[in-house]
Amino acid sequence: MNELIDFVTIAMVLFAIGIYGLVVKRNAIRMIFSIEIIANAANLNLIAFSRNLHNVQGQMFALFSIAIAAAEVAVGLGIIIIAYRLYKEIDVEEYRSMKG
Amino acid sequence: MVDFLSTPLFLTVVLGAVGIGIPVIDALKKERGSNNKLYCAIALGALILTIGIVIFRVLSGEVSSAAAFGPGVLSDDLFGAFFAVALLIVSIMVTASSWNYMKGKTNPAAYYSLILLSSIGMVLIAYSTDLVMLFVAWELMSLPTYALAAFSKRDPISNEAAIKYFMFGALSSAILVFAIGLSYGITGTTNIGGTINGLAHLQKDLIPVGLVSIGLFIAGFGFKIGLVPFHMWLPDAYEGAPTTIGALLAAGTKKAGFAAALRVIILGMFVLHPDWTLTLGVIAIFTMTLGNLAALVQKSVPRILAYSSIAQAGYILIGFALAPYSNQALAGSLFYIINHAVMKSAGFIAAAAVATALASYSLEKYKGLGYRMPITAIALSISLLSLAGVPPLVGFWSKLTVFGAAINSGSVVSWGPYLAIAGLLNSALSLAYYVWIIKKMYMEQGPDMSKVKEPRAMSAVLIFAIIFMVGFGVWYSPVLEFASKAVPHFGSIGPIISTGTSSNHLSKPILVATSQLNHIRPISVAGTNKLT
Amino acid sequence: MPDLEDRIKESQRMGIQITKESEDDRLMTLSVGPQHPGSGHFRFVVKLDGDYIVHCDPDPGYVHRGEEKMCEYRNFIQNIPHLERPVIHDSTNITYSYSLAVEELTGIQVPRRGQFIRAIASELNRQIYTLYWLAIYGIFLGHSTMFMWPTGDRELFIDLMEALTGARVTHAFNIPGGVRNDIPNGFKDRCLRQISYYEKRLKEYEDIFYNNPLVRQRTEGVGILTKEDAIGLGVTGSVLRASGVPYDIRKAEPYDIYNEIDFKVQYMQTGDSFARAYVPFLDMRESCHIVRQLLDKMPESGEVRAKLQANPRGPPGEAYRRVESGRGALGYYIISDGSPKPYRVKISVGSFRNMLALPHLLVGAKMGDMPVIYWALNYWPVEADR
Amino acid sequence: MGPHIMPDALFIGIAIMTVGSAIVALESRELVYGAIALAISMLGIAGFFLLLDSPFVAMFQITVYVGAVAVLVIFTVMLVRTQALFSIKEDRKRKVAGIILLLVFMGGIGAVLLSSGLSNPGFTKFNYPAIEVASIGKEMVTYYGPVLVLLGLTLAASVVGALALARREDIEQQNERAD
Amino acid sequence: MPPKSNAPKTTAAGFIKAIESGSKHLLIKRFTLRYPEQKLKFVGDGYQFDPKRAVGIAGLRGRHILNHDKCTGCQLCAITCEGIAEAIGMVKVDEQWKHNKKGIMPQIDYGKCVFCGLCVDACPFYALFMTNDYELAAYTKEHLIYTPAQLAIKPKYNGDVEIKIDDHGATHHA
Amino acid sequence: MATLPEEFRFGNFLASIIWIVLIIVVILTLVVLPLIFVVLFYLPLPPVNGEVLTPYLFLSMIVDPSRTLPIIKFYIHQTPFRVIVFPGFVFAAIVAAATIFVERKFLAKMQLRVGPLYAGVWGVGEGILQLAADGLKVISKEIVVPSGADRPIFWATPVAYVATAAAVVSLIPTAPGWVASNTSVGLIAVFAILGFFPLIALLFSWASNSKYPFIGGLRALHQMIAFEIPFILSALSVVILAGSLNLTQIAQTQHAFWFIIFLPVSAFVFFISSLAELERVPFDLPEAESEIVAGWLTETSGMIYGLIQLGSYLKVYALAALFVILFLGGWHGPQIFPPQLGPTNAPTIEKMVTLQGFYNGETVNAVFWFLVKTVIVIMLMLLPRGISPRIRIDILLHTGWYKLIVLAFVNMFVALALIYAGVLGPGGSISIH
Repeated sequence: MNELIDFVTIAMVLFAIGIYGLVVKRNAIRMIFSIEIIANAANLNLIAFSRNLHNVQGQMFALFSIAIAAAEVAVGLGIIIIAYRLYKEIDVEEYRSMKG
Repeated sequence: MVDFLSTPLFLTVVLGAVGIGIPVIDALKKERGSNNKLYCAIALGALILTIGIVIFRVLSGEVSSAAAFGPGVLSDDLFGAFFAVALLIVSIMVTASSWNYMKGKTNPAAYYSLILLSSIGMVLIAYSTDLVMLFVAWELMSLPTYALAAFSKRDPISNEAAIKYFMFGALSSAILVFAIGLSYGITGTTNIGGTINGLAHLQKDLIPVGLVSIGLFIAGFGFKIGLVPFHMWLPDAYEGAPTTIGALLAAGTKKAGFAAALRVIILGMFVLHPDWTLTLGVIAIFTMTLGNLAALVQKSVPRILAYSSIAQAGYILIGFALAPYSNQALAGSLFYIINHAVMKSAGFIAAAAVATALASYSLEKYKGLGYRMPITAIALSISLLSLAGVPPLVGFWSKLTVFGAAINSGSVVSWGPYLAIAGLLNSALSLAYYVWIIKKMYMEQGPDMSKVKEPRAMSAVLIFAIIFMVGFGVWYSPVLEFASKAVPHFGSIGPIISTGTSSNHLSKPILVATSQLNHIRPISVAGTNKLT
Repeated sequence: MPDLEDRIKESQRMGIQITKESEDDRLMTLSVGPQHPGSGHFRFVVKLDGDYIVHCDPDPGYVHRGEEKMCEYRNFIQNIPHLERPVIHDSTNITYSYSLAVEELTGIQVPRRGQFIRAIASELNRQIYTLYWLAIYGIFLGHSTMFMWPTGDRELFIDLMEALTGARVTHAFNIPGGVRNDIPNGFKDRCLRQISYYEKRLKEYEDIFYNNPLVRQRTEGVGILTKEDAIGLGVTGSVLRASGVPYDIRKAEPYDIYNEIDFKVQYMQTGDSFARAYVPFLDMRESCHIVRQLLDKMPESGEVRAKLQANPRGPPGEAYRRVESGRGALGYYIISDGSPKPYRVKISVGSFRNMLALPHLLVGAKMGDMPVIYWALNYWPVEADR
Repeated sequence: MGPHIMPDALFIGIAIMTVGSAIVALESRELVYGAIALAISMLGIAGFFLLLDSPFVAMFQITVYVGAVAVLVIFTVMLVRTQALFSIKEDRKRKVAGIILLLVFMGGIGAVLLSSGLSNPGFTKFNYPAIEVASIGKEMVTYYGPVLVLLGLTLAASVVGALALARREDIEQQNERAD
Repeated sequence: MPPKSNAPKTTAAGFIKAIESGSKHLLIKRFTLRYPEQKLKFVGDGYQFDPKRAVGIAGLRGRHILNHDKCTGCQLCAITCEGIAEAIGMVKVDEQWKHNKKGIMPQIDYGKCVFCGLCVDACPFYALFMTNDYELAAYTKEHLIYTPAQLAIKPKYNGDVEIKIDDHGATHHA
Repeated sequence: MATLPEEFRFGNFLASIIWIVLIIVVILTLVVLPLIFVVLFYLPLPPVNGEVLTPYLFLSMIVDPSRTLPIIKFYIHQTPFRVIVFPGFVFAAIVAAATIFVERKFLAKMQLRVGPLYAGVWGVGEGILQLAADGLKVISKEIVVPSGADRPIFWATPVAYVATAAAVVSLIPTAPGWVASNTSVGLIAVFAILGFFPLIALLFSWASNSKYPFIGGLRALHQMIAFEIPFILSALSVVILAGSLNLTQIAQTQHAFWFIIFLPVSAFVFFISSLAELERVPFDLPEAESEIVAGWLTETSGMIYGLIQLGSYLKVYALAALFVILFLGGWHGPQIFPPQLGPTNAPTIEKMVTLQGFYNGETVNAVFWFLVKTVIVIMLMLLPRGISPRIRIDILLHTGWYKLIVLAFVNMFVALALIYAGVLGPGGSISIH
């Protein structure tokens, strides 16, 4: 059988990939991808722990977190579309009307 | 289970019903876009009703005495009520000032509905006793503000701010889920009390995981609060967002972040190892210094206010870092929080009033404002002076409480006084740019010195803020008393901790904490002893 | 809030290019036709903003055959078969006004029985045309039964016309001087039987199509053409009558036998797509009524066709006669120089006049309403091109 | 042999699929492929959930991430139609920094986690019976009732916010004029 | 204020009525003519023309039939067709007729003919009529050209199906 | 008329045939037999008459009918058979094919036409082979890929469409125990998989690199998403009553009362939403030919079109079956088949002839009633095509978002009230469990 640590490791790897993407990528949509990957890594952790503890709280938290991630993406993409309409660009490096 | 008539649920139902009701009314109406005043009035009514209920319940003594860590997802306690009052005041100020700000703008229904929904989230963070609740409330607070930050759709700066704000906000919530996942994995529960209990009794080989979890918690909350090094998005977002929303962000969501942090980080860190709260102290020093230094070189008022709010977060954090050792410090922080909420809102709303009347944020336009917009200028000056900590305004008393407690704590923890010294130095530094703005408004002559009609609702809000700042500056005792009662005293988790077994490194600070908790009495601060 | 222009200027001073969304970025250009199932041999270019049409550019001309020029190389009788080609579904009516014009030029008197037969053929052909139009309208709305039923019932009328004229679609029946042949035996009974059956069917059409709430939802209030606009744009036929103008050539300037017939001009008030779709239906009903009267009043016997010389010719001159066709006023303007061939023939058709309302109605409509508005205009691309 | 190998093989397969497509999602040249890869990665996570005997969460994950998030993302990607999608502007320095950060994170947190008690074989207790779906429903309406209310408000807020953002005033006005 | 519609009002009951009206036809006999198996019966034997009365006799305008013993080779049909379809050409025939000195008779190209029947109208000698035969499909264009000899043969068309209209709808009957 | 090549020699012909036979034999022995052995090695094998079935035994048993029977019986109860053949793909495909034929004839009758006529045995079945003819035609057609199309997605999406539809089918039980995948979250799984369809439509339309498909794809997306919520909500009220997400269990709880008795509004909403999910009239906007040519299918040709049609008819079957399971009592119906066939101690050959080893009266009865109900629901789904026009996109979205969601909630509250009032549910006065 698999060990708990296997799942936690995969979650950690995904978390690191998400952080990497957030640091390197400047495409707004790809940044959202990165955030989603991190959120999924967290959910994987939760479910793995929930299975390990035989405890329903982890699953509940994962359910709420999944639902909220979708809402977050909806709002985020709305913002990106507005920005795209103004700037004709989805590269956040190009959004530089403010200094600082 | 929570009583369905308890404050948090009642508040949720009222504000939620109105918040969803406003867009529904809008959808049912034939003509759109011209109902700003109606929606504003409805939203204000709901907010005032809820704050009335909260205060009524506090006064009638129906809420439990301080932060409770019960088994449910919500607890109807004073800690929550304190934050509810503070945050609802901010929401009321923002909503009222939007009477003018949203005039002639599109989509007023969505605007007010989002403010109301966000307020629910902010308030419920303070009430929550379960990490699930905390997380969902956190998101309910954040999601509407993402949309609100981007609300002026034709404004590129607003969009840029919104994108930055969204990216970091979403990142912070993702990190938060990860952190909660880890803490859940090692403690076996998402209840905050249970989590703290679990952390206190952690197996030795799991302590690193607990630390990682706490670190991620700090990162997650730190992004929202704007702690260094998680602050880089903050000035842009506060400046770019519509200015009233800037007030909501700076005074509202930030304070809610503190509430969350207080529930989780401090206690969690404390039970893992008491000395690790020093980390927070270091962060506090960096935060206030960087905020003040950066504010010195800014040219636009919202931006100055944004950096100033970073610095103020540093001051507040002093009390948090010392929380395990001194209830006084924590009470000071809470006192600071409610004052800062009003001061910062006043500052932003004054900036919004100037922007509404003169269409600019630039500092150059503030020349001669003392003549052109007297109420706004006076309110802005008072709020700036209060932020700087000039007596007898509220800012002074909050700083005094926090720094005094820090100095007092020297007997328990050796690094406490240093924090106070850093805070004092920084306050002196900050006076420079605050006074600079005031000088521009009163001493200098602008190219145009004609009188400007001041937006009425905003003036009313600002007058309220002046009364608050001056009035509670003179007569600060009730607020301070409220704050000190609301401090989550460690007694509530005391049994959990005291049943803890052999982990010997915990014993000393618990003793300190519990010994202080046993006699909660009015905190006497440097010479004033009115609170008996 | 400081206005946008200020901020954009400020940003530009800082060297940042901020582009506002331009028209071209937003609009999607769609070429509807000539390879589109909803357009026929016709193209119109629409520009879409989201789901809304903001621009429409009708582009006829794909099936132009030079009918008017062809007429100048053939004598008056020979013109009949090719003049049917623009609207083969309404071939009796399109030759009707031609015959009327030629008769006026050459001074031929049509025998009374001939006039009745002409009118019968004309009314039956109107049914054929309108059923065809209705079938297409049904399938445009996605109502496949409404495609099949009118197509099937049209077959009955085609059989009837075939018994009368000998051809199923291109009848070449009206010629200057009357009609080609007398009605066959038993035609009257058959015709009456069929009309009464058909009136029952019309009730069913109403049930399944016109009174269907979904059809009403799609057509009512869509593409409203006000009375003033309708008159100003010069639309004709059912489109004009749907906008509240009770104008019918059969009533306004009665030709042949129509002044002896008692019928009402059917019209609607609203001027939306539903009205435009409903007026032809009312016309069909009224047409049944007219056919009954015609069969009733028709003289039992008599000439059906005036005797012509081999190549009929008249004095130099000009004539303009028009009839009410399926799509509205259909007129011929013929100049004769005294030879057996016309000097110049000009056809004025309803389709082209109705097409002019298309851009007017489509702009501001939704993409989903495009076929509803387009086909309710009672437009036949080939006739518009000629 | 079968039952012993299968979960491990499945685990490794799903892990490769998940991590691989997460990388593809970030590094693919075309954003649409990236979005598809993201959806596949989410499916992989759902696969993990199934391995962990949480079918309800797995199905919810598929419903939300494939049915809503992936659709939204792809929809946005398609609206954002320009060559902007195909030009990858990347700072080399930042990329190096990112990879270093990645390694630090992986090394740091990984070392902490792997050396901690979590990797202790005794810590894993997967042999309990799985949680029943019905208990999730029961918890949802009892203990987590207030959270559910709040979740509803959150979703409402996101709908209100997204609609307010996505609504285009010019069209609105034109629409009103047409009426 | 838009003008009020004078169309009958409809409600949701209209939908039920539509369903009823549609499903009613599941019980009614369909009236499709199964063409190659069934053929329609036409009125008369085809279109004919009486030049004396200068009026046609109703009938289907199918392919022509040419009476060799009446055709004088006057070319009137071809002249008429010239401006219409140019389908009729005059060709030499082998036989000699005393009323047809030139020995030419019409030959019709059904690839071009539009079946308007004006050639029949033009024939003053009762020589050219039209018949009920319309099944003229051929594999090549050349097969569509009917020589006078072919035109003289009376076609066999045995359509016997008639449309019958009664209360249950329209059906085809033999 | 077949013509022979000019230098045709009979000897060469024979030689070529011998060569082909030789090659086939070689391939059989070298590739196919080892493959069979490998497969048999991994598949769990049934014990027959007390001895464990080895591949050798298996091969020897094929010739002995008395021993073959248990083997076949064994494999019928294996997952691959269920996925591929009976409650799974082949069964659904046959039902789908029958649906297509019935739809054509049914619609033709309503429209006073004949429908498919010539492909079929005259007098026996008019046009019954039309589908086979169409299939042959579709297979033999050239597949045209538009220039500028995104080829990988363009090729992959039709396959994914069929695969997804087959995945839905695999969750549908047709009789107690007869389901390919009996999961405890069956209903949610169905919705999860249905969520793939808008994605596939959108991707395909985008990959076609053409404007009309793109508009169609967006319409498909809007429509499916708008109707997904009432769809799920209306099914939720069934879950409230049944107290389970497992489809088999939901069907089993209805042995006394069908849920449509308590939840007529939910059933109505479910039916309307499934019409929209299926893109059938009056919700066929994504393929509205008069507006946007053929919608997202504009650039399909040949077998790509065939695959998508196959997928969509599989969907028709799946959703109709789901309706039957959720609202119409699943496979419950009066027992009309005898429980057993023939004497129990008949000789083997007779057993085989009378299907005694396989025949199970209850299962046959269940499948029969299930099929009957499904066919009726399919007919109802086809009916609007004859009597209703296509509706417009804004009306459609309005219907989906405002009206149907409210309606779905109405009956959900009714269901909750029934449970709380103690009428239904565990311990209720009417026992449905």
